[in-house]
Amino acid sequence: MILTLLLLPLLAAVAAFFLRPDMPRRILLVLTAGAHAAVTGVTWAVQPAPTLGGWLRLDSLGQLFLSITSALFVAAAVYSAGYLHRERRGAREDFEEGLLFANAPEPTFTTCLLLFLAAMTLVTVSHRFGLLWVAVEATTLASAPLIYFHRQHRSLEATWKYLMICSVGIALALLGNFFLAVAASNHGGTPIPLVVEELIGAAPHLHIAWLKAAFLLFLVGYGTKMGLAPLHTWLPDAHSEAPSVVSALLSGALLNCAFLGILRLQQVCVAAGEAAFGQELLVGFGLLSMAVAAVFIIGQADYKRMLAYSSVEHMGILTLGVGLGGAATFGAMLHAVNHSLTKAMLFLVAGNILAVYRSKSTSEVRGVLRVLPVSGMLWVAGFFAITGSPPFGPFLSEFTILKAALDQGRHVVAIAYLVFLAMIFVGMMTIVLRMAQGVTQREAGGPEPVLATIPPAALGVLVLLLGLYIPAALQRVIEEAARALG
Amino acid sequence: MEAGLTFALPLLLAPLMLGLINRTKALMAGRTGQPLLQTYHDLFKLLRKGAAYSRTTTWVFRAGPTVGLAAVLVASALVPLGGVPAAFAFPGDLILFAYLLGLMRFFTVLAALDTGSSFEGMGASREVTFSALAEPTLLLGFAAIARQTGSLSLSPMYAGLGSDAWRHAGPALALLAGALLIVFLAENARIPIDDPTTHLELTMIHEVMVLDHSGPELAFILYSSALKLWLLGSLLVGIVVPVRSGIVWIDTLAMLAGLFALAVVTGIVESSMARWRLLRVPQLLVGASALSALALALILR
Amino acid sequence: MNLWTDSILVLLALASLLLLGSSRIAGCIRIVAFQGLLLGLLTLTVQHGTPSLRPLALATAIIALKGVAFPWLLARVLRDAEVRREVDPLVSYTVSLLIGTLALALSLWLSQRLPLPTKPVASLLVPVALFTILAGLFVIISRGKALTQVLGYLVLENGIYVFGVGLVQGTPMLVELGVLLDVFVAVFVMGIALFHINRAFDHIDADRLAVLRD
Amino acid sequence: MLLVLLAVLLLLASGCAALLTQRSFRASAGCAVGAAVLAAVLGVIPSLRVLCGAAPQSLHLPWSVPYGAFFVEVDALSAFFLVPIFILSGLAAVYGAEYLGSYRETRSLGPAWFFFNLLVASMVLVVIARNAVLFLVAWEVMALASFFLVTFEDEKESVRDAGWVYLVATHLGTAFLLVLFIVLGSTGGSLDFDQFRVAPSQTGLLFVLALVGFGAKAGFMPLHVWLPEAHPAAPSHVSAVMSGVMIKTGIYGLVRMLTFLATPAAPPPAWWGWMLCAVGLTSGIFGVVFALAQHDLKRLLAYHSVENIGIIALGLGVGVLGLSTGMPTLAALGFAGGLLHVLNHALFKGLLFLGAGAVGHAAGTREIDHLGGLLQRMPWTGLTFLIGAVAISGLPPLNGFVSELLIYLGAFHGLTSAAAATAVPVLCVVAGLALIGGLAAACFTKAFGIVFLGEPRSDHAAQAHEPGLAMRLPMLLLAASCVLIGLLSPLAVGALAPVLANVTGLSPDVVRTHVAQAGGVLSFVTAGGVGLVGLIAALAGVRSWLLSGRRVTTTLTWDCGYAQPTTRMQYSASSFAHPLTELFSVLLQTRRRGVAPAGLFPHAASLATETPDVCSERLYGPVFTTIGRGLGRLRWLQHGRVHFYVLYIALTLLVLLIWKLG
Repeated sequence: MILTLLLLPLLAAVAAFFLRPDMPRRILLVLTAGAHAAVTGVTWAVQPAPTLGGWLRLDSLGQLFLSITSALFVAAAVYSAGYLHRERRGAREDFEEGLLFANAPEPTFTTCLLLFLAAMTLVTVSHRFGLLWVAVEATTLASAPLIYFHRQHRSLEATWKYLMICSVGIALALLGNFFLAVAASNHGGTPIPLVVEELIGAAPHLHIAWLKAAFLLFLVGYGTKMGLAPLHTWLPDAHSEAPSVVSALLSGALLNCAFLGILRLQQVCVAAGEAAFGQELLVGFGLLSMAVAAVFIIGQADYKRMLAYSSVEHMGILTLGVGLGGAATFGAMLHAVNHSLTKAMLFLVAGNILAVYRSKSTSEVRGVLRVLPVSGMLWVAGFFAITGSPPFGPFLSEFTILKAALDQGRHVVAIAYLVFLAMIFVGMMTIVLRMAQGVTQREAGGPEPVLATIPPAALGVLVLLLGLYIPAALQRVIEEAARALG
Repeated sequence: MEAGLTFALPLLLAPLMLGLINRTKALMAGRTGQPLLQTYHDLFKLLRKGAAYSRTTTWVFRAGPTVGLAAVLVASALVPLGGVPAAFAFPGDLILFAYLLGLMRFFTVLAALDTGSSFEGMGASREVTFSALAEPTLLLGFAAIARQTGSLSLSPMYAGLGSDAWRHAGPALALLAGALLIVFLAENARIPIDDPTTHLELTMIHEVMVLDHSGPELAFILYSSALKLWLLGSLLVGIVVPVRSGIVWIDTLAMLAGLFALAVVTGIVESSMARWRLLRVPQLLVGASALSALALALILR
Repeated sequence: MNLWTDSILVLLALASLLLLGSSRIAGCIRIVAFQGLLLGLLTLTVQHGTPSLRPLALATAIIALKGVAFPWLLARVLRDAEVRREVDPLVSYTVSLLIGTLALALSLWLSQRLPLPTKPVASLLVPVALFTILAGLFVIISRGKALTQVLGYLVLENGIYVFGVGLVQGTPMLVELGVLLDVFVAVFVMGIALFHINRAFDHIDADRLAVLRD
Repeated sequence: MLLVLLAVLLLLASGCAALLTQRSFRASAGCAVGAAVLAAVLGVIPSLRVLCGAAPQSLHLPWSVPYGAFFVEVDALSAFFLVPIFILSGLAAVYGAEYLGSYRETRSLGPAWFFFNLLVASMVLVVIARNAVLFLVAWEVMALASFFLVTFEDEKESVRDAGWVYLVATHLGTAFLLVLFIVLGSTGGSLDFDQFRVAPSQTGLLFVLALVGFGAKAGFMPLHVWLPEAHPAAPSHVSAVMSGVMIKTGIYGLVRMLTFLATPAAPPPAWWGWMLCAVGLTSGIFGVVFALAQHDLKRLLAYHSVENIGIIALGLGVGVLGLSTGMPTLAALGFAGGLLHVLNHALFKGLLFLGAGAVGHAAGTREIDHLGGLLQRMPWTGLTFLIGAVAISGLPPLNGFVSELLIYLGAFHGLTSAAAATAVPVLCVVAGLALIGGLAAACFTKAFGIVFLGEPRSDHAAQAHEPGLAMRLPMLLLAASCVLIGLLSPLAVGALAPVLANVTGLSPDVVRTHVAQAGGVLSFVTAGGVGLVGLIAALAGVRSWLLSGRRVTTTLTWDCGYAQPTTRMQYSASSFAHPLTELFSVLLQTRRRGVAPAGLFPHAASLATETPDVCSERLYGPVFTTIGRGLGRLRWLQHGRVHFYVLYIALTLLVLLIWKLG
């Protein structure tokens, strides 16, 4: 079943590359997404068997992230079907520099999209560290052309930075893998295979100093990809310049996958009795990321960048939660779900706004609620959700993390956490509400396209429901995942 | 019996105090002056007259004097005459008393504003200003007496202010009397805060507010201000005259003597000093509340 | 064998130092190619025991990629974008060399801090690997041209490789090939990006790509 | 219990229905208002039954969110807050049906109704919730719903700014509540209210957290800054609900926390009482002084909300002092006064806001200095506004006086029978209440006198007209209830007995005896009130008998010999309040702009004054700007040079390696 999950998007990618007419390709895209989601849904019912000698298996942690990815991809696929349909062919004027530019050929876009899905699926299911690394690097390479879909200067610059910074980071992660291998070399005996379960089983025999070093490299390497401050620098550029649907996937799915890389090693550290080592680092990076996000969100001039920085903030919250451990880990895993859904929704809505206003500047967009009633409503709702206001999902997860921090007596951490959350709330509120409310010259341009409003609306409904009720199955999976992380 | 007495006496004798004051001023000025009962005469004359109303005014203007008189009448049922208890006495009646005067003021001011005349507006504005400052003084004074006598009702409070109270807390009571004297002068629109004799100068406070009233309503206003004078006066005299013999007629006579003396004093004050600049009046009132606060401090100690 | 290994390692370190000091981009490309070659040889020399087919295949693959393919690709990009040398680098070459020596010291210290559980094939292995990594990072940081940055990335990769090849035995073929493939695609994509940059901006100065900020 | 929940469901459902039927003004307004009224009826019945002594009912259902449980209960305290919530929001909805009609052309009103019913439902949930998560969810939903109602006219810049301030204030307040509840629940291990266990070492911290967190909602000085912005911005029926009952949920929270933190077994330290008294005095005096300086009728009323919240805080402070010194009389009277004032303020402030809305609706402006003479044009609105004004000034025989009297009694009691240490704060309470009362009277003579009396100062005011029945009826009902509670005060206080037992933790019969004493006093007051009314009637009769058959002429106002009096010559609100605002000019920092008349024959002269809130001007504004500037200095971190980005990575790596392995 795992192989199905992997091969489905791969084959579809190949097909999409050679499929010339547009309409079938878009249908193929949506169908693949649907099928992938369906198979993922089946895995909730029946636990899939490990394959490739335990290299590929689906534990609850992987299942959580896989489900997030798959769900987001469905929304993204439906959205991009409409999006590609609306995108004008041929050269057109870039609204910031006024230069002419064209889009990348659509088959390439669709292919890369599907490859991206395949790579992310591989990340979630691979328990062999080397394979995990290959998969993460693959996500980078598959997503780079997506960012450069609009072939204009800024997106090219963003792509370059994305490639350069992430490659360096991932290279360090590779070094980390080698360190891990040294740590597992088992004092001259037969080396322990670098599979999560094997390592956990043989944890006492690991070489601690090298394990720690490996963790540091994983943290820096995958942390770069994940967007932890101060390694987050590529993130705002890529998210702001990529097409909104790609930004949604990057922020909602890719960052989680990178986080998974760190979590896998954290599992091993926990088994080796070195949980504290990683945790204090994670807390530090979490708070730092929130602080940096706060600095750049307040007075941000570009609303897509604002969303990107908010992703930095929420990655910080995730790491903070895992770093605190205990109940906070549960909160962090729950928050991963909430954040992905909410942020994807916000990026898709941002795409709708961008399509009408043709400007990413927060000062030029006014009165969205009047011009785009549905998108405007979703925009405001998404803002309240992402800043952790009830009755939306993120409130519960952030509340859980705060409670854990206070119950553990980490008062400084808790206060810093609250202060940053408050600063970010004020910063985002100032921007989002100014955009949503007020009056503008442009008149309401008829009904909004269905394919552009249904996916974000669906995500929004999910977020709302998660704020009011957490299904038992999800609860169970999250609890197991949290238990795996100690 | 005595309850009825304390209620009936002001109704009968209050206008007499105004007469006394005027007479004193006249004598001080070397004139013969109007007869003592002039106020009664004015009242009856006004009650027999018709009335003239401004087109601007509404029922609020007509209601003002009525409500004012009603309020002060109810208030007069709460005030003891020194040791002689009031018609009604219950814990907290002092607050009801203060707020009844407030109600009277509220409607007088509204009636004044109803005319739309800028004179009356000016008077109203000054009235609310000064009374807002006088109110804390009055209540702090009450608080001091309450603390001294351990009671929350005017009648027992004043019954407790015998000569021994003076022996224990003489200085405090003296300060209090001073504060209440200022309140008395301010609330009754006497010099040095206000000048009741002239109606037209823009410097006036109380008198200018009733410019447009006429006939029976003016009578109501005149009568209620006389009653107010009596009531506040008896609160002041009740402190100064510590006669608590327990024999009703002795106490009553002592109080009456005190009240008339107060009237004479007021007359002397009015004819011997000039009205203060309006800007200094607030200072005087705040000073008064400082006095009563000081008195309280002495008693609390 | 050990002598060979040591000498190769020394050559690798020297190559990195040379890279820090050289301004002509074509020269840099050649140095990186040379490093790739050395890397291939290293994979052979570190194998103790019977020479099997696997390291041979790996060595050929490495040499083919790092020694031939990448340099050729980058050379082409270089030809398209008429740039010869690295004008005004952010850090002058003498300072670069100084920092290089510091990096060498640092990597020696680090290798002291990290005692290997098993005796390595060559004592120089860890410090040289770390030094090459640091050198690569430094090139990325201190050179203005995007092309040079790609070179730096390659050197970084090489350093990591030295480490892997030297210390990690029994890595499954699949993983190694996957790694190689990824690196290949990475450089390939970078090459394409460079090509586009050159066409869009008429320059490949990474430090002039600074529109996106805040 | 079930009835209350039914009411909540009804409100939510009707809200959604209103949203769905927003195409038609009638349909959406119809179902929203109908549901609000029906819910009010449904909800008031059980609340009253609990207040009359029925046993409190509770419901505990599992709820699948972390630490959550659907645990609700209607006890006396909740019921006491439920009554005004239901009544006022029901009436406000009826009023809104006509009030919002003027917007039907320009926009769809579905959202307005949706959020209104959502607001009511969430307020009910806040009051009955017994689980922290449920409470917080309801609390934030309440904040969001009211935010959207405040920004109803978001095309106005001022309204958007008001919404901004409101949202920031309420959100920051909630942050404190999060900590408060988590700390409360940490010992007991559950976030259900009945599981809260307080470690003695924490009570002080918890009290401060509650004071700040709930004070931000209630509008304690200096956390009140959102009030004078948000209330004028919102539509009037919303301002009535917000000012009447929503800010009271803050008081409810504070009192509810006191039931956990302060029990006769573990009496609160005296400084809590001092603190509450201090807060009350500041809020009361600042509030009324700023109200005096306002020109906008609704802004003036908003500042009076601050003042009345201050009075409530004074009552609570006296009560807490009573608990801490073990003087049940003091506690009973203080809490009784404070809580009764909650109810009274809900009634008369709701009434006044509705009246202000009617005025703005009819005259097209809320600028007091542009109004005047409205009593002749809108007699009903005028009468009800006058009743509200008398009530809020705390004058007998209306309800405002009753609650203030109770607080006074408590204070005087403490004064006569307590040690000097306790006597000092209650003394401040007495003096403060007196000053507040005087100033409030001044402010409302200004408000009513300038708006409704005299001659119209503008054409708008001259063309004003009485609103329709849907707007008049709620005002009349509220006015009637003000009079009734004033005259039937003993009954009202009797109903407080279970609430007081609930709050003070004293034994019910102790409470009952004190309530009985208070009732005795109040029966005298009632007698006085009835006597007063009777006397007024009698005197009115006498007056008309005297005037009958006599000559009654109507003329111009006596104008001191001016040839042509114009309405511009009337005393304006600003000049009326000027002596007092001069006295407090240090506090007010009023800005003056204008041209003074000059020369022998002065021509045009002008004067414009504005009194911005001193806290937001001097305290919050600077703080926010400083933070913003400070953060702006850090933005160079993201300068766009990829080299340095890689440098960040390298440095992070080296620092970590050296730190962790060195």
